[in-house]
Amino acid sequence: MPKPLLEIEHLSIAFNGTSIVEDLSLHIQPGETLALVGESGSGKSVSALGMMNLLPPNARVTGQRRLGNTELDSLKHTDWTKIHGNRVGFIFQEPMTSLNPLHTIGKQIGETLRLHQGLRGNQARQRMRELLTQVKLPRPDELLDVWPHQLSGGQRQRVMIAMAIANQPDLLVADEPTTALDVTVQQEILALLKELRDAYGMGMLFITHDLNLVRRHADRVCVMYQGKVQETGPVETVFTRPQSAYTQALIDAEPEGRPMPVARVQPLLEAKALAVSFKRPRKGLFGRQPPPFEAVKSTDLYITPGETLGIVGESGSGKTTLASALMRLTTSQGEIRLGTERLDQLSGNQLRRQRHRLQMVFQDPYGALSPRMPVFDIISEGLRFHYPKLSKQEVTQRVNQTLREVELPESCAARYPHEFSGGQRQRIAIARAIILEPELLVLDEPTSALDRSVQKQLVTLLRELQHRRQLSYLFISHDLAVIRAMAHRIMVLKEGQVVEQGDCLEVLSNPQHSYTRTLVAAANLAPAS
Amino acid sequence: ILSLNMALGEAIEHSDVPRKAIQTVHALSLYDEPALTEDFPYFPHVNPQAPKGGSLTRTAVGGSFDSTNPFIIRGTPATGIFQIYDTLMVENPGEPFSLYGLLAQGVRLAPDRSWIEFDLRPEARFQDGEPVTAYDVVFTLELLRDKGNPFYSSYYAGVEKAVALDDHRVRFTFSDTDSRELPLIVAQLPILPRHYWESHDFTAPTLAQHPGSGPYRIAEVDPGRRIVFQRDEDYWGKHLPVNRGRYNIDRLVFDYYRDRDIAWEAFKAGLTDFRIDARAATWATGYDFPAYREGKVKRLTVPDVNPSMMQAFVFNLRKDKFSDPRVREALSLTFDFDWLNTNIFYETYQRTESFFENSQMEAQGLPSGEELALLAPFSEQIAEEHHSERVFTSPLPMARPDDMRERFRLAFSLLQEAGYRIKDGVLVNQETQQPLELEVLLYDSGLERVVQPMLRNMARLGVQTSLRIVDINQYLNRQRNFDFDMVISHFPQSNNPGNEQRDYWTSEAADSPQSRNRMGLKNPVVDALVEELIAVDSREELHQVARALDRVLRWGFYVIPHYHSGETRIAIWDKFGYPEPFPQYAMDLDAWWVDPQQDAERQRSESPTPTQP
Amino acid sequence: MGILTNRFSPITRRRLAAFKANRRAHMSLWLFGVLFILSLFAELIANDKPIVMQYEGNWYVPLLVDYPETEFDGFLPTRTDYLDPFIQQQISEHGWALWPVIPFSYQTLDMQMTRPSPAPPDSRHWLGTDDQGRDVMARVIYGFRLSVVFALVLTAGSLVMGVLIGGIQGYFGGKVDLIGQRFTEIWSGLPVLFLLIILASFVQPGFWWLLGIMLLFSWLGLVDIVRAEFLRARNLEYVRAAKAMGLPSRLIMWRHVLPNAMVATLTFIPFLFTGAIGTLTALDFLGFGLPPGAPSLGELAAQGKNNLHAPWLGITAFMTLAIMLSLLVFIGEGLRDAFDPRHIHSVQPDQDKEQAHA
Amino acid sequence: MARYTLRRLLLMIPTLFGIMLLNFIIVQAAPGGPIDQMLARFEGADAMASTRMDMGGAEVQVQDESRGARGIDPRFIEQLEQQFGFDQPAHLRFLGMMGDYLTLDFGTSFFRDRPVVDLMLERLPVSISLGLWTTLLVYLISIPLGVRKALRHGSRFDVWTSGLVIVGYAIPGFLFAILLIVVFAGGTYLDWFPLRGLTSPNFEQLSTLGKIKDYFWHITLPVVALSIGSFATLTMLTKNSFLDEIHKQYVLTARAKGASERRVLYGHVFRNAMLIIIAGIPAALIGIFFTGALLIEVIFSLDGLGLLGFEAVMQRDYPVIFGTLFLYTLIGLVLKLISDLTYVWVDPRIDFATRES
Ligand SMILES: Nc1ncnc2c1ncn2[C@@H]1O[C@H](COP(=O)(O)OP(=O)(O)OP(=O)(O)O)[C@@H](O)[C@H]1O
Ligand SMILES: Nc1ncnc2c1ncn2[C@@H]1O[C@H](COP(=O)(O)OP(=O)(O)OP(=O)(O)O)[C@@H](O)[C@H]1O
Ligand SMILES: [Mg+2]
Ligand SMILES: [Mg+2]
Repeated sequence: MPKPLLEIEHLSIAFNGTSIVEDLSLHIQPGETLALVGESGSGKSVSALGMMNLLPPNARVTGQRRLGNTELDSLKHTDWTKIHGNRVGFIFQEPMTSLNPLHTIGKQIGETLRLHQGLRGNQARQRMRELLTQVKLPRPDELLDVWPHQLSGGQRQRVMIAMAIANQPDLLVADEPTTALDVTVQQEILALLKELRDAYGMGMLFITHDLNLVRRHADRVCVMYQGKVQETGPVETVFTRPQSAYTQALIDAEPEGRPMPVARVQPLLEAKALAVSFKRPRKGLFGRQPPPFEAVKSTDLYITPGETLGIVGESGSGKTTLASALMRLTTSQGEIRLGTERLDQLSGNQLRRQRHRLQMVFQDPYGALSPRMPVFDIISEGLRFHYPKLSKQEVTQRVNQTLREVELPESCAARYPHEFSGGQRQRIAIARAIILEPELLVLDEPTSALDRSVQKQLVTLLRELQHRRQLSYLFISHDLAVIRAMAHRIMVLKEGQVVEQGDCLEVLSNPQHSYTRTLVAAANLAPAS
Repeated sequence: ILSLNMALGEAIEHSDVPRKAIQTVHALSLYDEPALTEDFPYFPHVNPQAPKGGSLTRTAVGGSFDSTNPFIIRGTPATGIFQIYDTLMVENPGEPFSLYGLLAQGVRLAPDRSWIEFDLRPEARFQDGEPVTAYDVVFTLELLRDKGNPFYSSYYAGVEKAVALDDHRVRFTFSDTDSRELPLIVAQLPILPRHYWESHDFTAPTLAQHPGSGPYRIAEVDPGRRIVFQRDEDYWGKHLPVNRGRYNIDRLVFDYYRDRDIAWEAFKAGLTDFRIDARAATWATGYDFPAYREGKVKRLTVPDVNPSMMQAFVFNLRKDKFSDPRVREALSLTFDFDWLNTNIFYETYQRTESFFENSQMEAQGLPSGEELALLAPFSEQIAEEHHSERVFTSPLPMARPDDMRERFRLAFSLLQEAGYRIKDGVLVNQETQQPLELEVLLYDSGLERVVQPMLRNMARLGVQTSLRIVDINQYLNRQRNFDFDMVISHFPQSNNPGNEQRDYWTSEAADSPQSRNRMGLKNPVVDALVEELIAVDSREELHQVARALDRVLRWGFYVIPHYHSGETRIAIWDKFGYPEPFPQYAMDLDAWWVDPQQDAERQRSESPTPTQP
Repeated sequence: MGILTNRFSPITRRRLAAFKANRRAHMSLWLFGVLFILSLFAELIANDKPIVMQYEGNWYVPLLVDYPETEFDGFLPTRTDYLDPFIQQQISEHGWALWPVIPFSYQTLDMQMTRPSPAPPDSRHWLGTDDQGRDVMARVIYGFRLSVVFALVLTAGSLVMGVLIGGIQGYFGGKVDLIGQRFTEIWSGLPVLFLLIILASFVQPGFWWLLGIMLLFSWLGLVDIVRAEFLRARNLEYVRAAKAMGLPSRLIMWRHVLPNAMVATLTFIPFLFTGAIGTLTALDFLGFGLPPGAPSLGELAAQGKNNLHAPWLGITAFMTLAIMLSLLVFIGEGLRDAFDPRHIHSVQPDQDKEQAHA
Repeated sequence: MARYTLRRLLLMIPTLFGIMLLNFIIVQAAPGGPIDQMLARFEGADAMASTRMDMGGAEVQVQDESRGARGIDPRFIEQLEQQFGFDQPAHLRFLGMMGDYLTLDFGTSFFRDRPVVDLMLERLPVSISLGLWTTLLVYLISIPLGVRKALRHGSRFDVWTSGLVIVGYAIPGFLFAILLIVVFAGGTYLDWFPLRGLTSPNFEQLSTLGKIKDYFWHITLPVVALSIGSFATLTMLTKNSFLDEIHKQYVLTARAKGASERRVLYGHVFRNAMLIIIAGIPAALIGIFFTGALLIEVIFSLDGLGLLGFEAVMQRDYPVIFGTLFLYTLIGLVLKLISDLTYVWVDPRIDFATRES
């Protein structure tokens, strides 16, 4: 056996005295992909960060770490800068918040190139364009000059990936690298990573909750549960003969079932000729104003009470934009009708009074939670405002119940958002929305960071809520399995346009548009139960 | 010009005073004969062998300057500019008020004081070489009156006109003939060069180094920072008796500092040589810096030669509550000078008692026969006005108990006599039911410490006191509107009181917002005494009238007098020589010189210290 | 304390703990509190009349009641001056008096001074006397109270105004911002000195007048900064989320934007506070401040400048300001920490920290 | 943005007009005017503004030569009123003034008889010297210090530097200035620095290098005295905003890229933390340039704009008051606009558009 690229022994990590990861040992060979899987909150991200010295100062990291010939434990600060970004590439779990909001994409990728390869100017630009094309970003030239907030979630994630692979690192730590990507792009990206791995002998620590991906792309897998390693082994072995009950449960979990059928009634929400466009920046001070970028082209849609409309589509196709236009968070053209109200014509207080009927779970849970608000306040806020009559106890009770429903312990109510794992934050965001039990709930990738078992639970919860309260959902996801389990109808978006829509099962089983077809094929869905 | 001359010539022809009859003299004196004869070699106090050279640096504190024209109201003139001008005659510091010819070699004064004539010295030159002529004199008077600071038009209001009789003779005619002072005032007129100012705008501030005819010329002007005067080697008049032994120092420098404390530091650091110290605290405690300890700096006290200025709290007599002299006296008793002097002033001041303190005009003891004679016609009025006859019967200075409790007792009984009673701890007028309120108005908070102890004592009597410190404009505004109870005011006196006394004390001035009769004194007795004072013919008579006036004023308690120092406190770097003893009626800094030896020593000892990079 | 803290919500407890963990802040708060409370009882500590006394068998409370001197066999029927040697003698002969620790009030002139003032510290005047013969210690105590109250009110007022107006401008943007900003600009262009001068021509500008005038303007300093923070924060995702939830603007501003835009504000609080004291000081110094005689630290500083030969005046003014300010800044830091969600409790040795950061 | 900028520029006109109008009304309403000032000068009363600050001076007036003061001729007052234009009703005066301002004519000082613009230009070197060096010094020290303190939050270094800047802040600037003078420029201790002014009297004769040296030799003490109090706010502001940013996710990304600590701090965090620092700059600049240095100017006998403004106020020199006010305000407004535009440049997410109310 060749000398391992990364060797971790007895890694333990504790925050303020509470142990998060205990006695983690693993190794990665060059050219090998080790998948780190496990329940949401089990310590995957923390371990990855801890290995590479990226945890906040209140974390205590012990154990031995070795990267190639380098002893990581004894490294000085300056030596780390030569490893980070150069020998070790990082893809962080939350792409939405991980980019510096005030630097253009070009600057951020360029920095990596400059720091370790000394590339500058045109050379760097050339290389960046290359990288963006590699990660399948459209209009690479234009994207180099935009700011992160002008990108969709998937686009940002791909920027992260581009940054991580820019210097062809020996080791790539990829923390849920494809959660925001649609299946087709996901496949392409993973193929790209594989290519790099094979070409340069790059080792990869692949953290994910999508076992399908693990099965397809990893060599070995390490399963974590509550900060401890449950089992490690080659993918085949673990999947076919799981050692622990937990692993078994993880493998078995798959969102299943179908929503209750709904009666055709008056639509709850209806949009006609809805379109959103963004101004493009002028080139130079006196340059001509380029035509606006149409993120969503004229679209009609409706949702009846109790119905779920699933939206799938390419990353960057305008799903999020469409959702926020419906929520009247983005200025748009066209007509939006909620029940009998013309939402697009309301403003100020009138609009606000309608808002508790609509709620939204944002794609970027981290960004959508006020960093200085403890979780209890975040979740109870809407409740306290919209139902001021509730007593304190009732509020607490409801919050606790909701927390339980999304599988979070009650004890987390006093913590701040940054102290959670990606999946936990996502659940907090969901809890905040469902506690209000709105008529329409817009969920933008609500399950992207959740492991299968939690996903399953959540899907069941949502369906049950829907059934009980006749809620309507607008459900955006890349995960066709979840869509299948949730949606009555789906719409397929590509480049701002609806390319196909119809009954969920029908579209999935018999896709018409070529894009839908590739999508369904790539998703490799297990047959519906 | 020619036609003008002829017209004037005619006028002179027609004047009926025969010129021949009047003697040409070399000097003028206000009352008596000038002390020095025509052939005096130099002023007695000076050192005729005084070495020339060196420099004297003084500070000008608090302000700035942006003009070298001190005669107009616009701009802030630099200090010391007057030194570049010669006057017709100059004062001898050894006499109370006697003038000796400078530009003028001879003077003729009409016995009825209706005109005065000066014969100019033909050799007199301006600094640019032009001769000083009678036309310059005429021009100057007209220029100052027409375009100068309005001060001049009132200062020379009694001058009807000035006429140049020929190149070197000039005559002033007076419309006001009963002022003894006026001819002397005219003789002190600084003479400006006509040829220069005819082609320059006199009304606008300028920084030009314009010429005068005096011993110094402007050498450097750095607006707001420094002005330097250089002794003129070719000064036309350097051998004149009035100038011999004077104007010895080569460079006179005035450095401007915005802040008093920094100016003091500058002195300590040797950047300035000469300092007049007006603060008791610095004088008492400040002199312990190295240079002083090493004896490089020394201190002089020069006893005051002029009457010490009366600085006082003045009552606004226009207000009814102060109309009763007993109230004023009671309030006067609360000013505890002794406490102030020991605890605040380091025992460096003396109480001011008289309006003519430190002079022979000060009234003392019981009135003399002459004084009684002067006062007799007004005895009834005085008794009524003062509610007592003490002017005639009690000696001055008035006796006050030293012990504060005794004073309170006295003051309280006075107030009771005046109809005040205590009601709920407050002094209330029985008739009007008005409490006695008194607000002191100030603009300089530095005097707060003088006011507060007095207010505290007044409060013990039940007076409702307060202190208001406002900005200067508001202060002046309120003063002009007579909207105050009590302010601090000054009554400077010279050895030769004259017309200005009307402005200080008379009923006529009381209602004029700009007058210096701040308290609004309207007393026919005072009015009459002032007129007599102005009209006196001899110094002795002057003293008697002034004493009588002093008595009436003091027993009227129109003001609460402050204190004075009685001496000028000077600190100098030890390089100067000066005439000793100091002349009797002025310090005459012009007669100082720089001792070359000490100067050299000082410079040697200073050179090793790094001053310039 | 324990029982008390348990009644708080967990998050409050957490913040309290964070605050307490900062020993400096905790100590500063205590110290400041003690000083302030002590100064609230200034009349009992430094006063020119006895607290209670007995005279010829009768009880008197001069602190609360004004007795005429005649009560003590003097002749003035006005308020007694208990420092008058005659009265003191009377008291010692016919009774006794309980005096405050410092037998001078802030405007008592010591009439029985032994040395010319300003006099250096000694046993009679612990911090010496100022150039009017008043006890500096007494003035500092009263001046501290006055300054702190002035600053407290002013800070609170300007905080409310500044955050409100800056917040509204920044949050709503558009016309509100455009017009609001012009309004604040015009407002800040008002000539404060002249207003004070005008005011002074009507009334004697006392404490409350000054406070009022200052309140009109002090908030201006905060507006720009708060506005900038709000302009930025209103675009953040969590604000959009709050909006989507249907919260009204005021709540969004209050609960979501403000806490995250507080950095500047929180940083500024101690400085606002001391700035308020500074303003008062400067006004006193320029002579537009408190009425003469009022115990003002500004006046003390000015006296320090004018009496360089009496360094204790300047030093006292400086020390008082420095102590007050340091305490406040340290408390401010503690507060900041307490409200910082990422605050790290355990204070680690420097070295460790560097490492962890690396 | 261009439209927004244009709108802001246009709005400056009514703003300026409003400010001028309000000031005009208030200033005229204040008791005591230029006439009182003139009369005071005439009487020789020391009515200079500085006496106001120069408290506790002499307890007696040094006797000046009594030039036989006499009452003032009422005609003189009339003449003054005419000269100052007070014979016209106020609204006409105001409109006239605004008209002159349109042609950039700021009038002539009542007392100094110089165009206001000249007066200001003359004092500019002092104010710029003080302002520029103080600002530079403060920013160059405070920002790195603040950053370092943020990094070492809670450490001993943090504590003592806090202590230091706070003590600096607490020292009343004028006292410190005097202390500096007594120690470093007076005759008692060290005589290293000059006492007053911006240059030596012989400045003109110095070589270029000599001139530079002379300039800095003069400006050192005033700048030190002026800046001592300014460190605290900026340092603490920098520290706190860095503390706020330093734990954000993007910082982690930057670290993961292998950026050095310096780069992380100054390349990434700085821009994010800078917003409030920028927001404070206009006020700071205006303060330091125009008003803040008043006492320092007095103490070091420097003629700067701060003193000009204050003296104008104290002397009721209306043309100077309004002229300086106009220019300060204009500069202030422009600075504010610039800082607003900088916000957008720093943070592209910022816009000034309306949000629903
Ligand atoms: N800064 C922190 N302070 C305290 N606890 C933390 C902190 N960061 C993470 N944790 C806790 O550590 C645990 C592990 O978090 P981690 O982010 O590693 O989970 P994960 O396995 O990546 O989960 P997910 O799949 O949801 O991302 C979680 O329970 C989380 O609450
Ligand atoms: N503020 C903006 N300014 C300019 N362009 C924007 C802005 N926001 C989004 N876009 C662009 O609009 C397009 C649609 O973005 P949107 O976020 O709706 O995509 P999405 O379908 O949600 O993608 P993903 O699945 O990756 O989240 C993207 O190409 C994005 O670059
Ligand atoms: Mg994770
Ligand atoms: Mg999206």
